[in-house]
Amino acid sequence: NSPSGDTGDAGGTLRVVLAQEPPTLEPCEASLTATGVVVRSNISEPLLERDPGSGELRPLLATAWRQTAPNTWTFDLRGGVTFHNGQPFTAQDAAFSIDRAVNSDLQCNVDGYVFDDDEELGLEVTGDTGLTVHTGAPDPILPLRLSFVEMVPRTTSTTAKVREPIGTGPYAIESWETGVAITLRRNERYWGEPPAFPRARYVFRSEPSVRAAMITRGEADLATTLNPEDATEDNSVAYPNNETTALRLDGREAPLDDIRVRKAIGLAVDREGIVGTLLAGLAEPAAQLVPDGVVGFNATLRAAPYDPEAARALIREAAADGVPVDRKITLIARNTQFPRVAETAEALQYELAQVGLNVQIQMADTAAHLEYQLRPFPVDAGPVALLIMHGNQAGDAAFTTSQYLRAGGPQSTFGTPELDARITEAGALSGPARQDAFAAIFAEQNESVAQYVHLAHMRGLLGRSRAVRYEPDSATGDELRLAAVRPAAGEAR
Amino acid sequence: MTSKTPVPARRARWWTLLGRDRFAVVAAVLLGLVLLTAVLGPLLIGDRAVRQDLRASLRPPSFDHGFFGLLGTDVLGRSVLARLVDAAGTTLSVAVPAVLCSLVIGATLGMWAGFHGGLRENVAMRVADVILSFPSLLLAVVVLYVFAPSVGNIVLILAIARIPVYLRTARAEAAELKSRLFVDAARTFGATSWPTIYRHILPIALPTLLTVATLDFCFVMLTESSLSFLGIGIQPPEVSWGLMVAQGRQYLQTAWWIAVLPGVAIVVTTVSATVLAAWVRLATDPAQRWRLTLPRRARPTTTEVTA
Amino acid sequence: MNAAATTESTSDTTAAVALEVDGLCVDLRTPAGTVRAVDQVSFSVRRGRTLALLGESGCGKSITAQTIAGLLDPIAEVAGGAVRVAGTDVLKLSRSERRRLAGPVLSIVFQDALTAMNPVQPVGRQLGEPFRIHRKLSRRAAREKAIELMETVGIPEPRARARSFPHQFSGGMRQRLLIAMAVALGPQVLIADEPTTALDVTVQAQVMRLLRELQEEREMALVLITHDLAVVAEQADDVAIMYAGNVVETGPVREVFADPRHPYTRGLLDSVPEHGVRGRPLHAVPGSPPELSAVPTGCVFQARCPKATDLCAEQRPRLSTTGSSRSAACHFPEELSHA
Amino acid sequence: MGTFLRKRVISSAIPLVFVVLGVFCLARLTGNPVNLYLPLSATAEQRAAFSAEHGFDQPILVQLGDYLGQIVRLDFGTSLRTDQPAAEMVLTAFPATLQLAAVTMLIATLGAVLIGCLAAYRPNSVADRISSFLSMTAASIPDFWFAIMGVLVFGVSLAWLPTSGVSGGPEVWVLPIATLLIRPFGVLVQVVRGAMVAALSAPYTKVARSKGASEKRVVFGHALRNATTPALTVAGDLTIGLVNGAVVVETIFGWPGIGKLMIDSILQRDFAVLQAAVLLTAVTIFVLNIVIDLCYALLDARVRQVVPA
Amino acid sequence: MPDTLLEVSGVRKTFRVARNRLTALDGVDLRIGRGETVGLVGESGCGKSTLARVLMLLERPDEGTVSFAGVDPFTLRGKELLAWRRRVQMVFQDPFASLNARMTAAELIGEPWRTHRDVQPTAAARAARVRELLDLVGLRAGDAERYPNEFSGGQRQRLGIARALALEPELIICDEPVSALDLSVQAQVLNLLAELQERLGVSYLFISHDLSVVRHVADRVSVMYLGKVIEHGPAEAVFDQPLHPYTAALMSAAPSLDVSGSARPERILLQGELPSPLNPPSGCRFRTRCWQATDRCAAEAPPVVSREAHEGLCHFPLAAAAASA
Ligand SMILES: Nc1ncnc2c1ncn2[C@@H]1O[C@H](COP(=O)(O)OP(=O)(O)OP(=O)(O)O)[C@@H](O)[C@H]1O
Ligand SMILES: Nc1ncnc2c1ncn2[C@@H]1O[C@H](COP(=O)(O)OP(=O)(O)OP(=O)(O)O)[C@@H](O)[C@H]1O
Ligand SMILES: [Mg+2]
Ligand SMILES: [Mg+2]
Ligand code: NI
Repeated sequence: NSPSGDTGDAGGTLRVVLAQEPPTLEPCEASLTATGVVVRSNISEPLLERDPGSGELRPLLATAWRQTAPNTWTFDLRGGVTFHNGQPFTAQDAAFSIDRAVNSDLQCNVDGYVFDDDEELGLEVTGDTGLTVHTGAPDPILPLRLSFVEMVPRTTSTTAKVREPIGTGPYAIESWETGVAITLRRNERYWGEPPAFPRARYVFRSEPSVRAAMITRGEADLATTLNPEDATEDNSVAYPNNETTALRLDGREAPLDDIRVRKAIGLAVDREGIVGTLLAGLAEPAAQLVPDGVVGFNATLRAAPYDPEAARALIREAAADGVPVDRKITLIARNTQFPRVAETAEALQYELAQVGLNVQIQMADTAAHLEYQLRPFPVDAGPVALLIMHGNQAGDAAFTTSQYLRAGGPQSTFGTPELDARITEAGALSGPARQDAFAAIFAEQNESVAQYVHLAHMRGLLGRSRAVRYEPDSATGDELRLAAVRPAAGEAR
Repeated sequence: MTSKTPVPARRARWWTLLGRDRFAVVAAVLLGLVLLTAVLGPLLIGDRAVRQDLRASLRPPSFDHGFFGLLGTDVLGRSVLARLVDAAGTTLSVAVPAVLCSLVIGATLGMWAGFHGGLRENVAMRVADVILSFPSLLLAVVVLYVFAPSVGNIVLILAIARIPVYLRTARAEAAELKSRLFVDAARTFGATSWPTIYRHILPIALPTLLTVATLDFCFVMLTESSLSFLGIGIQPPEVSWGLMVAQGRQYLQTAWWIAVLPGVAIVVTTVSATVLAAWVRLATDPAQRWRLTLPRRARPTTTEVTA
Repeated sequence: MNAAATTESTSDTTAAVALEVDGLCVDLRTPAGTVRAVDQVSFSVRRGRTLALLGESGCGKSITAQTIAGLLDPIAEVAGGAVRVAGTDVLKLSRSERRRLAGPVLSIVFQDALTAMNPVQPVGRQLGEPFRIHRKLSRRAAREKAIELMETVGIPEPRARARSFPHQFSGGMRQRLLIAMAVALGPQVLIADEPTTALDVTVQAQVMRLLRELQEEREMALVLITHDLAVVAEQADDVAIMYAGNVVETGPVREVFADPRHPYTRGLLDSVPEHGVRGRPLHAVPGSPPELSAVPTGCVFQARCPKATDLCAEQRPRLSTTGSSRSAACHFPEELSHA
Repeated sequence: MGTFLRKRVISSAIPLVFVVLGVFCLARLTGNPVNLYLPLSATAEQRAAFSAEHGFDQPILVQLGDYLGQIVRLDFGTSLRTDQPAAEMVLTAFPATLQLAAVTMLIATLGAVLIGCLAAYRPNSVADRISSFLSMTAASIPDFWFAIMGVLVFGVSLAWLPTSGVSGGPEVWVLPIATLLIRPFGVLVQVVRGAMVAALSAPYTKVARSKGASEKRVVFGHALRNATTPALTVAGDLTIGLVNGAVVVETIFGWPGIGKLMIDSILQRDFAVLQAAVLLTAVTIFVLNIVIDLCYALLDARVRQVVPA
Repeated sequence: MPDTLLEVSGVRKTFRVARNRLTALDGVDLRIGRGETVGLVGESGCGKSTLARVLMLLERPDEGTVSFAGVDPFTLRGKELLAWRRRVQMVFQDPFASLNARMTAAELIGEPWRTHRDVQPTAAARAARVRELLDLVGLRAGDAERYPNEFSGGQRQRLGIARALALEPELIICDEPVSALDLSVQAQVLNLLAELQERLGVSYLFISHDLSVVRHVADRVSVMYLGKVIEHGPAEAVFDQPLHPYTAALMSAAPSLDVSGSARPERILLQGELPSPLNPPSGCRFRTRCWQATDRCAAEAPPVVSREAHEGLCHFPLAAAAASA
């Protein structure tokens, strides 16, 4: 007689609870976490995908691809695939989808995030299954970039975003009751292995403890981002989510313009304490902006030790040189960016105060936080230490460095010409050379730039009831593949 | 008052009246304690409210960790006791000025509007309507994002948002009282509007306004806490009870003391304030004061004959 | 209903005492301590007769009336004595038993007509309420009764006005409505506390005529509290004069007015302006009544009495018979009458 | 009555204009939403294009003029976030809030009247003290705290009620309503009690007793009606508070109401939706105020008109 | 005739009631001489209190003029007005409503001094004066700290009188000052008023329905009916030889203390209710209740008839002898 609640009955329906309702299900916005978690690989699919474990690219709607010229890539598409509306999937659709996402004026999130904004791709269709893509400049990672473009039928509007998209994925949209739930139904004509659950239903709860309660109570099977204090072995599972937290120091403003002060901050932070206590062990101290698995990760870098004495010494030294170390530094963090973000900010504030810095916390909402995160930065903000969380979904350090480390990078406050040069250089390389070049860049930032004080490589907590089997991976936060969820052994569904 | 007749004991002293109401005594003592804590507490606790010790995170209340460990620690290993004490000051310094500001502004405007009537009344009431139908959260977000979430700004928002409540109450009272004969009488002595309001309207409207204010005192604390719930309240490392409840809510299952204790502090303070306000209401009303002066034994319960 | 039935059985003796107040004492618990506002008050009214209760303002008339009606403010407490209505001591009755009496047996008209009606109920409803409570009439029937009553007390167009609210009536009309409400069930005893103070003489005459008619019709005993000696003279059969919580003199109006036996009564009668010539100071009793908390042990009037002796200071005079049906609480009643 | 209503409507329409203006300007103060809606790496030209498309680059007065023009045409704009018409989003969300508010206020008022009367009947008695204490405590409990406790206790530990959500039987209403209820209920009990104490010592209750009216009749027949006016004022203010959005409850229980919509719109700088939502709630409050005034008039003939005989 | 202190001529006052206009005062003339007492009688609701309120500047008349010692008080402002306020005071009709329930007797009596600080500048003087005033009206010094609800109706009225005396005015408007008082206190109060008049030359407008009291105190009497003064003249003349049938009815309705019950003249009992001031009868206002009304009374407004200083408004004034018949 257990009340069924919002998530519908358990039999045959996979019940998922999300932290927020997706604003849209538009496939070209799938790189937004809130949208992608429903859309990607469930409703629509890209040509290929990156294996979150190995970092290798795997075929999806394309069976093979190769670089046929420096500026040209060719893809062989899978045949016999149909959209939810019964239309067959052809190279025409693929070309249309790429064109729609990258070249149109829809202002999709992929456009610009994985592609440069002004980049125009030339698309050429050969038969039903052949697609050739021409790029302006040689692009060694074009397939990786294209793994963010979801395939939609030609009939999709190019002028407006769609609310209930049609795709080729294992599930199709059945209904979307605004504010209440999104229901998906199994695509019986799916080309791949059919998913186990005939239905899936997403509901939205922004309070983490309620999400946890729903799992515990058996009202939901999966729940995104739980808080560590609500997590038990029975209701959740941890997974590395590719996110890295760091303090970005605005090196244009005194006293943060002095590298000794920046380095002192690095030494003042008790990463072990923060990771062990605040983040409940669901993280690892970080020494760079990308986690292991991303091309360019430098395995030799070690996080700075917790050494308040050394930090104090550095600050004294700077003060002696006339650096105004007691100027107020604003520590800006974003509400609900990650569990216990407020506490983390408080810990940082306290630890920095301990070494003699004057730090004030300001919690901001996403919009306000973005004002500080993105160029052009607010004027007259004074010295800002911004608590950021960076997730490199693409698996290549190029995305990180161009954004965060270049002197003029959109999310970077300053840099050095040498570093900029090395970033440009590394971007053109491929293979082990690329890996080494980026690894060296991360080492260099820590050594001579120190714009970032890295905190931790984060891990997420996925709420998972005992009724289902599902192993989250580093992509789970962005795409929750329902097809990979199976009923727990012994449970007949 | 101006004229004192040498007849003692006709008017019971207020502490005698207070003494007659056990609940009011308890409430007064509790409120006094809260006030004392807010004023003197910070001297006693030093930096204990902010001193972190990540190794002492989430200790339950116990006698094992000294005075400051009595009520346990929060996730950053800070003493909950010290934080409660520290928060008392912040909480009161938000709630009291906010309530006072809205009370003073709202009541003054309301009495003025109600006393004069006509256009002035209409304008004041429409202003109240505007504020009332305005989402105060939007105001909060704007002020707090545009002007940074300082205690002063929070006070400002809470005060503005609550002005209509007093304005309406005071206006209703004043509109009713202005047609009373004793107000006319005051006019025949030549008293102008403000002295009349001060002498005749205010004393009668005040108990009602005070009751509203104590209810509001609680409302303000809760709103401040809701702002913290939405992340736009008091900013750490400053701490208020509302912020403690808001932050501690996540730990309700694992570390109840973080959220429950400040919640209890809010409840105790507001309940005490209300009990005291009820007492003030009785004690200042000559027609009701007998309820306090009667010997407790024979205190009749209704107006029916007691024989 | 029961009470009404008992009424019938006792009504054969016309001269039966309808209301008897016997040694009534009422205490007030003021902030300064307990004071006695009504002290050993005794009087009685027979059926169909009117007793006027006279006295200095503040001497406890309203409190006595409210005690009889069982509607004292909680600050007051009955300290002793009995109030017998048709033989039963109403002070000893339980609440529900009292409720059964209130209306059909004992009724009261309050001093303050302006606030005594419920401002949010139409008057028809309020007038019909006694019928709804005691006769269990339907709403409709009670309304009809109310309209009849309004007609009796001379409200024009009663059917239309039954729907009006109290504020839509003038002071005189409201007073009449209150009286109508009080006499709705034909009570055996009616207490009227200054029913005409706020009214001008023409309306006062109407009200008084109304009361007299009702009294004749229903053999009602009336306790009339007023300051107006002329009204007393015209209206009442007997009079009881109170001073500082004590009854100082009782007797038939004519006799008392013609030949007062208590110096206070005398003073009161002398104060009537009719006696004086315009411009000449009125004859007033000098001084003021004692404070309730400091009533002297002896005669309550001693401080203002021209004839007070040591005896007056020591001993409180008892209300003792001074004529065929009269009594006065004075040590020297005869002297006064010959003065 | 007709003139009364007409005048009231006209004079209340002016605040409505101010609310619209105020929300518009305040919303713009929170900054250009371009960062939220464009990719992190969007170029300056893209940002400019976005601003131009939504008119954010215009002087605020021009924007305001455009907006007012739109409103007159009953066009409330399109959501930046979902690309849906703002009016549609607001109208879908509003009934959920209204239902919650209506049920809550109904229960709170009835309950408070009952308990307030009982408490006032014997002022300072034990029952009075207990009910006052409980109602005060109820009024000062933080609502989100209460909500989460409710979820944990009744949803998880006892498993009597669903933890959250809107679809399902009547049981999904229990926790949200209970959470919303506590404060209005506590406040109303206090107010009703105070008004009843006053009404029960008014002379007309004495008169009613002199007619032999039972205590029940005195309390409910005479005093209550007179005590309604202050209670109505407060109940009105509380209802207005609920209509303005039960943000906390809607957030915690996933109740798709206007409060959550509003806070999301604020956080997402979704101006069109915010403005439409505020306009709708302001209109509702405006209607509510008039209804309250009418209630006054119905309850108390003196308000309607003063016609001495 | 003493020189004029207050002169009222043609005062009209209407109130808005719903959509109608209620004429409370319809062209009232009145004159009060220095050191004189003018009695004002009339049925309840005829506008006596309204006139008093106009004289106290609590209501502004729609038409007509008020002149106090030659100046129109409605034109005064600021200090001049304040000075004027000192000269004219009022005792209110309703002792329950005219006293603020939250002030003690001493505060109530001393209230005028809070505006007129120069009258009793020191606290000690004020306290002493309060005691004096309490004593004057027959209350005790111990009553100073009591609140109105602890007083009986008559005691409250005395507070009102004491308060009106606090500023030692030249004119006191007494609106039913003694109706709630018992006779002995009434006598005290009336004596007090008379004494003040003698000593200080205070003038009174004395509104009352107790004809015997009016007769005792008034030099001249005005009789009002439905917003109009229908008769005025020296007290003896009006009482003994009324011109207007309404005055005659009023006199006859007054109860008398004469317990012998023999010489009582037949009472003239008026029929019907006071007509509504919202819709007053045409012609003579009294015609609906007058036993000698004719068609003429409905058609024409009655003329002024006078008998020396005694004037009335009636088509068929009563003969001098008719009054005692
Ligand atoms: N609440 C109270 N507190 C203190 N004293 C009171 C209270 N109520 C009445 N008294 C006192 O009790 C005495 C009797 O009052 P009561 O109202 O019976 O007088 P009364 O005879 O009706 O006078 P009046 O003719 O003026 O109405 C008065 O002296 C009054 O001051
Ligand atoms: N503020 C007002 N608004 C409307 N009507 C009023 C107002 N004040 C007085 N009236 C009306 O004016 C008329 C005269 O009232 P007023 O109080 O002057 O009578 P009064 O002669 O003093 O009567 P009473 O002897 O009963 O005191 C009445 O009909 C009354 O209803
Ligand atoms: Mg009395
Ligand atoms: Mg009057
Ligand atoms: Ni005499």
